[in-house]
Amino acid sequence: MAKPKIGFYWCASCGGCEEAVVDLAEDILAVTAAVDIVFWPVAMDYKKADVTSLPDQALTATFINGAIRTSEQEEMARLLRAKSRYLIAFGACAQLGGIPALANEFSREAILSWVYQDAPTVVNPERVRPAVRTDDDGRTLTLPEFRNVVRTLNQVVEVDYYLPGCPPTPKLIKAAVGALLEGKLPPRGTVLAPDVALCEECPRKKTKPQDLHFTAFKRPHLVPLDPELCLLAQGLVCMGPATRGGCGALCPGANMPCTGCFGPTSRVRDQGAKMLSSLTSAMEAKEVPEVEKVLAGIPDPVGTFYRYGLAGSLLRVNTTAAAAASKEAL
Amino acid sequence: MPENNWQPRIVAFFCSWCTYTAADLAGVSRLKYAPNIRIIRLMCSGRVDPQFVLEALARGADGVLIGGCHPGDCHYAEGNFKTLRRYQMLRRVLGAMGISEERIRLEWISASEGERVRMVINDLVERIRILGPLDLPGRLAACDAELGASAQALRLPQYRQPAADLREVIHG
Amino acid sequence: MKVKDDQPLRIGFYVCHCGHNIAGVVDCAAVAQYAATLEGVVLSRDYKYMCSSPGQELIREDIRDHNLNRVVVASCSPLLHEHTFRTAVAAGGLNPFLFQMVNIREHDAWVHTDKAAATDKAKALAAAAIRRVARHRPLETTRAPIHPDVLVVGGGISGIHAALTLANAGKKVYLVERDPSIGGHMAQFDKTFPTLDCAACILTPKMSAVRAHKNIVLWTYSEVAKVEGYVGNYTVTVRRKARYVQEELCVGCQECVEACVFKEPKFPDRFNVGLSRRKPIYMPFPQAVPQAVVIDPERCIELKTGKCKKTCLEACADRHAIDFQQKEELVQIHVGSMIVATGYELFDPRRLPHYGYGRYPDVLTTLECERLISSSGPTGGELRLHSGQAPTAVGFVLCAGSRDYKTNRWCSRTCCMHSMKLAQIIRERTGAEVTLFYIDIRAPGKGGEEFYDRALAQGVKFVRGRVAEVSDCPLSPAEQGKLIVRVEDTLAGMVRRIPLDMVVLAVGMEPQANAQEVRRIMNMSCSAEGWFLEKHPKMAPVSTFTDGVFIAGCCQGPKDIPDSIAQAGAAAAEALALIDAGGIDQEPNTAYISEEDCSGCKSCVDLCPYKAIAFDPVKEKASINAALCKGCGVCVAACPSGSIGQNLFEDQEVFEEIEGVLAHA
Amino acid sequence: MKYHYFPGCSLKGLGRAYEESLLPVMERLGVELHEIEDWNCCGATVYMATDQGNACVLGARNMALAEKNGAGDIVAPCNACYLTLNKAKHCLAESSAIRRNVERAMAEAHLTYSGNLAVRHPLDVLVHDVGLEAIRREVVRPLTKLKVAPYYGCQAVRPQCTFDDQWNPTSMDQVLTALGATVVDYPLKTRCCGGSLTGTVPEAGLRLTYILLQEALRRGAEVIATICPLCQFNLDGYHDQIARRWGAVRIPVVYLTQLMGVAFGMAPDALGLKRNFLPAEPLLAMS
Repeated sequence: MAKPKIGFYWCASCGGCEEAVVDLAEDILAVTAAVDIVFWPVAMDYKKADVTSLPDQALTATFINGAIRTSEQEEMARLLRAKSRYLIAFGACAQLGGIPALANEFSREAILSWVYQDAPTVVNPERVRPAVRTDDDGRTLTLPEFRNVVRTLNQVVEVDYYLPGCPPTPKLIKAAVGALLEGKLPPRGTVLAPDVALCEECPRKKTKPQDLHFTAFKRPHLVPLDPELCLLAQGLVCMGPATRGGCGALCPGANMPCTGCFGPTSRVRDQGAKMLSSLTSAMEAKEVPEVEKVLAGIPDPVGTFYRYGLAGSLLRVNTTAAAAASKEAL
Repeated sequence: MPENNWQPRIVAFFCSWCTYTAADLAGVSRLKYAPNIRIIRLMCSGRVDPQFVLEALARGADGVLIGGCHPGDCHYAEGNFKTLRRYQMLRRVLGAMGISEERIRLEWISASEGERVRMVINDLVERIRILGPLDLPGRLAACDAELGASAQALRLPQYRQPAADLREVIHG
Repeated sequence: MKVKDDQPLRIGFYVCHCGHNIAGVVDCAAVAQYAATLEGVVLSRDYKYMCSSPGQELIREDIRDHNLNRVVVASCSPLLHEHTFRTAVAAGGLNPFLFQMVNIREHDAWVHTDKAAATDKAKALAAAAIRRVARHRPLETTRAPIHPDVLVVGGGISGIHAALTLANAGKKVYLVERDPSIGGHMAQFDKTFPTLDCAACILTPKMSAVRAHKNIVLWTYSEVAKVEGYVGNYTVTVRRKARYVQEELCVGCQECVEACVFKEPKFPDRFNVGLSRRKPIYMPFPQAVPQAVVIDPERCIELKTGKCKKTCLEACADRHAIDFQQKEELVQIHVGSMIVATGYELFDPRRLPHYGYGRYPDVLTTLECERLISSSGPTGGELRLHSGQAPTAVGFVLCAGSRDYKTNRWCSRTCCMHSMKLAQIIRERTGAEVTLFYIDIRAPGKGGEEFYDRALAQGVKFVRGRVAEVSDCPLSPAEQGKLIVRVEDTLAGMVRRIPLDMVVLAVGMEPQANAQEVRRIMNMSCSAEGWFLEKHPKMAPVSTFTDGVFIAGCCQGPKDIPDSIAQAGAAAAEALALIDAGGIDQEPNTAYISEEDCSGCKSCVDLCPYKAIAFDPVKEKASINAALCKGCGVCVAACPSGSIGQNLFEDQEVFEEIEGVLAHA
Repeated sequence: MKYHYFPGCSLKGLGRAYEESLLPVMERLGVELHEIEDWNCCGATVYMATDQGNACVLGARNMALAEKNGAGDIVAPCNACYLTLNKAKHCLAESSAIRRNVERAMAEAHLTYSGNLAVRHPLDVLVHDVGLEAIRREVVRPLTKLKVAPYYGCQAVRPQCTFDDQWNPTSMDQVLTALGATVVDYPLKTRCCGGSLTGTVPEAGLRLTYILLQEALRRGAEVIATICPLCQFNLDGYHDQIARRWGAVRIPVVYLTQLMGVAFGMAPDALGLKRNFLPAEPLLAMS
């Protein structure tokens, strides 16, 4: 019978997730042997028509990576949803919002005025801005709408499975595709990674003391790091305890603290709040001034605790940004 | 802010040993305070998970009040110190997310300070009334209006998935 | 929505009128109607008195008739009647923890005036409880065993009576007293009101009974340093200060005091409130128990410099009771419950400079006056001015420092009777003119008014007005060399200047200076003024919020001797009830770690003040010992991967409450 | 040590001697007093009692003027000014209505009141900032045989006292001992001097003044030291009327700063001692 058709698409993403698929190296041959890749615009010259022409549910599975920022990405997400039996959010951006979602700390207007006017390297005296429709002597050029906020895939369409990671590791991808082919898939909505925190598989696990008390927080680039000792014990903010395992602790293995790209375990609603709670509970300081002094070691709490998860967090967006957006919407 | 009949809604997490008892004492003493507060009882202020505060705000609360025993009085020795540290960091996250730090408040109120419960609640309701509604659900809905008809409701990650079958799927 | 054991959810919801308390402000019927519309509610009633037996009976029958699997009662504070309703739910055959209370009295009806808002709030709180109870799971209480021994802290009359009551019931009692002898303030009194019988006559028999009782371990000159553990299983560390005298060997002959190098007593005697002197080695007071001397390390030359002839050693040659090598020692004991009876302190009238205490030697406190008229006092019971003569006119200034927002707001209940007692004794013995300056004479209860009449009959004068000033600035020859009291006589309607020889300040009671420290050691809380806080002022005056710790006597608030003894007996009875019950039901709110979810990140291990969380290095997983866990929930909130749950306070249950509270308007 | 100096009307009129002795003494002790430029009357307790809202405007203006030219506490020697300025500060901190009223008034005067300057009494400055040691060093002619009764009056210590014990203040006693004088134990040191009663209900006001003078004499004091122009005037100005009613109680009443000036070796005329009704110089020249 015909090989199952699968598709890849990328929205607000850096292309790293596509890289991860290519990183399957020779294993990709096994994948191509088993399936027909009918839509992969970043790798080959596929056109939107190749998908619209397909009947609904024709694609067995589509892997969408990248968050949703523009109207075009929304449209493609809805299109691929209609055409696929399984829609899989591939990577941290699609699952949680990823690095692009950090933009949700700022209003749409603040972002546009910085990029097109205020940034030091920008010379734009006439304050020209990209427009959705531009008429250029008889031709009309259109651009997709730049949405108020960055959204996760499941804030736009129904998502069946999530492949976490920035990017997801080849091992995870292989396992997911394997499960897909064998039809042995867990219930819809599952995150295809172990539901236990990273510490379980971290090589430095044994060196973490049981009575760790933080007297200061340090930045990774300012401290000579001991390759064996647990990074938290060295005063770094390592998100390992609040992040799913499954990546084989690549970052701690490379002498860098985990930054939480695999997202929270299923029992946690807000990864940032949980890590913040665990970290500050183990601090030594008792009086407010001392506490403030120690917390100053984490200059950007949102960037640290919500590096990948801002769009999927409970607050989702800066309230003033949301207010500005709603004003415009009125 | 237009003085419509908007009433601020404040969620309070009170520790059972001190602040909840003080609130009971305020009741027994018939002290009057604004009805805008909804008290949730926990065994210690140390049980207040920052997620609870964010959840309350995300669900439409205009302010959150955490009540605990005075430092050194905690029935469990140090629960309130952990609360203090979490609170100081959480305030900074809220500030960065555009939520005024006056909307959430940590107060030490012992079992005998019924009067203080009244004073703190009235003061907080008055300050929130001046700040105006936070109304996160409303703001996010307005923000999502651009999605048109298919605007998704607030997506909550799913819970308690059966991990077992997942394990052999991944590790094969 | 399905319940865990996947029967359909069948919630019974009850709104209590509490007579008029709730129904007066909250529209109970409307709340019941609203609740009926919520998911899972199959029965919704409002009833006049839920906590009454018919109310509880109603729950029992409804569970049976409507086969409810959840119950929610909206009434008063769970701290008051949660236990009552859980028992009712259990009586209906349902697990008592499939139940949730809603506080719409103390937190709603009693504190709000706007009826509509109060009813709305009641609906919101009801919605929260109904969504929460859906998530509840059946739980079992565990019984902690109770160690039969009891610790009594404080050897005043309350401590003595409590210790004797427990010892007579066959329990082993440790009585720890800070001073070298038991007896407390009562030992310093000459007579006691209203019967005027001699304090020593009724106190010393009890003190010697304590000494002689085989079940009582008496540790004087000792303090409680540390308390660990929980109800039924306390480990107490007691610091025994060095007395430098072997209690068992000393028979109290006091020859060593005679032989001491200090020929004359030089140091202020605390028992006589500084009115007399004592030597470095001294007997606390004649009827002291234990009847043994004590050496004051700050005053004794041998202990300070090591260069003394030690004549006291020779005097005690045959018994060798004196031992300069004695050291302070820390002793650990195990008890199941503790009674705190640490008593009170007198208000220091120096805080009222306009009464001239400390400036004029003939301005005394009631306790100093008590010592002067006591036969064992510094003047052998003769009331003398500092000049040596007998006073002809004595004045008592009542409410000195009391009922005054600048110093102590409360009334100490005993100073009026105490002053009238002293006035009658002075009138009898010296015939001096006695005037009492009062705001209100408070002589309540048995024999109180009669005592006041006796004072009047004996010619004690009463002037109604708070004394403004005591000074020695005369304005007429009659006032020369006298203490002039300026007072507004409110009944006569004029300001009067009354010359007197002696002025006695009826000072009130205050919490002990170290009350905050003792409170922290015993894990209790204090009232705003600093008295130890009882669980409930009316219904549980001798128990505290900490199970197994009881309080008695003036440490809980000012009271007279009969009330102190009554409370001591009550505290002993409650301790006995605890011991004889053999165990105490522990609230099942302990935390637990799900092994498969735990990543072994150890973030929780050191957060627990009770060391209940252990880390297994082999399995590399953390686990919680339910016996040690107190249920504070700090680790649950801190677990970064959400792998620690807490019975009765699960994350899901609290999230439901948050949603419920905000779902409604 | 730089301070803003708010003299108040009395120190330019009835109590000129207080200023004439205060300035040289403070200068000798290295204390710089910069008089607030264009200061206005503080309204005293009378205005504060009748119309608190507007009375605070007077006080606020003075403090705003001081704030305009730099930091530093305000020294208000006259007890009434000291009390009224502090009361204005208190009202402005407590009541938003009064604050709005003052802000409107300040705007018209192109001034801003922030209330961050402390209003202090010279006695407080002498004891806590200058220090007894520095005072003792300046003494040239110690007042050894002079028996002085310290009299604080009421407004410096009531309704609240920030720099001393309210019931039994001792700061002036310490300064007098530093000057070498023997301080008489005087329990009436904070008793009312009659205040404005001497003008309105003389028999009551003068009775209070008589009690103070008579008790000081009885306790062997040769001179009464005071720190308030109204107290000085009441105690010094009515000797003949008191003598007619209750008998003469002739004891001179001087300012503490005048005694300090004498002890520092300054000429009595320069200290305004001539302005006393009951001459005090023979007493001071003698010691």
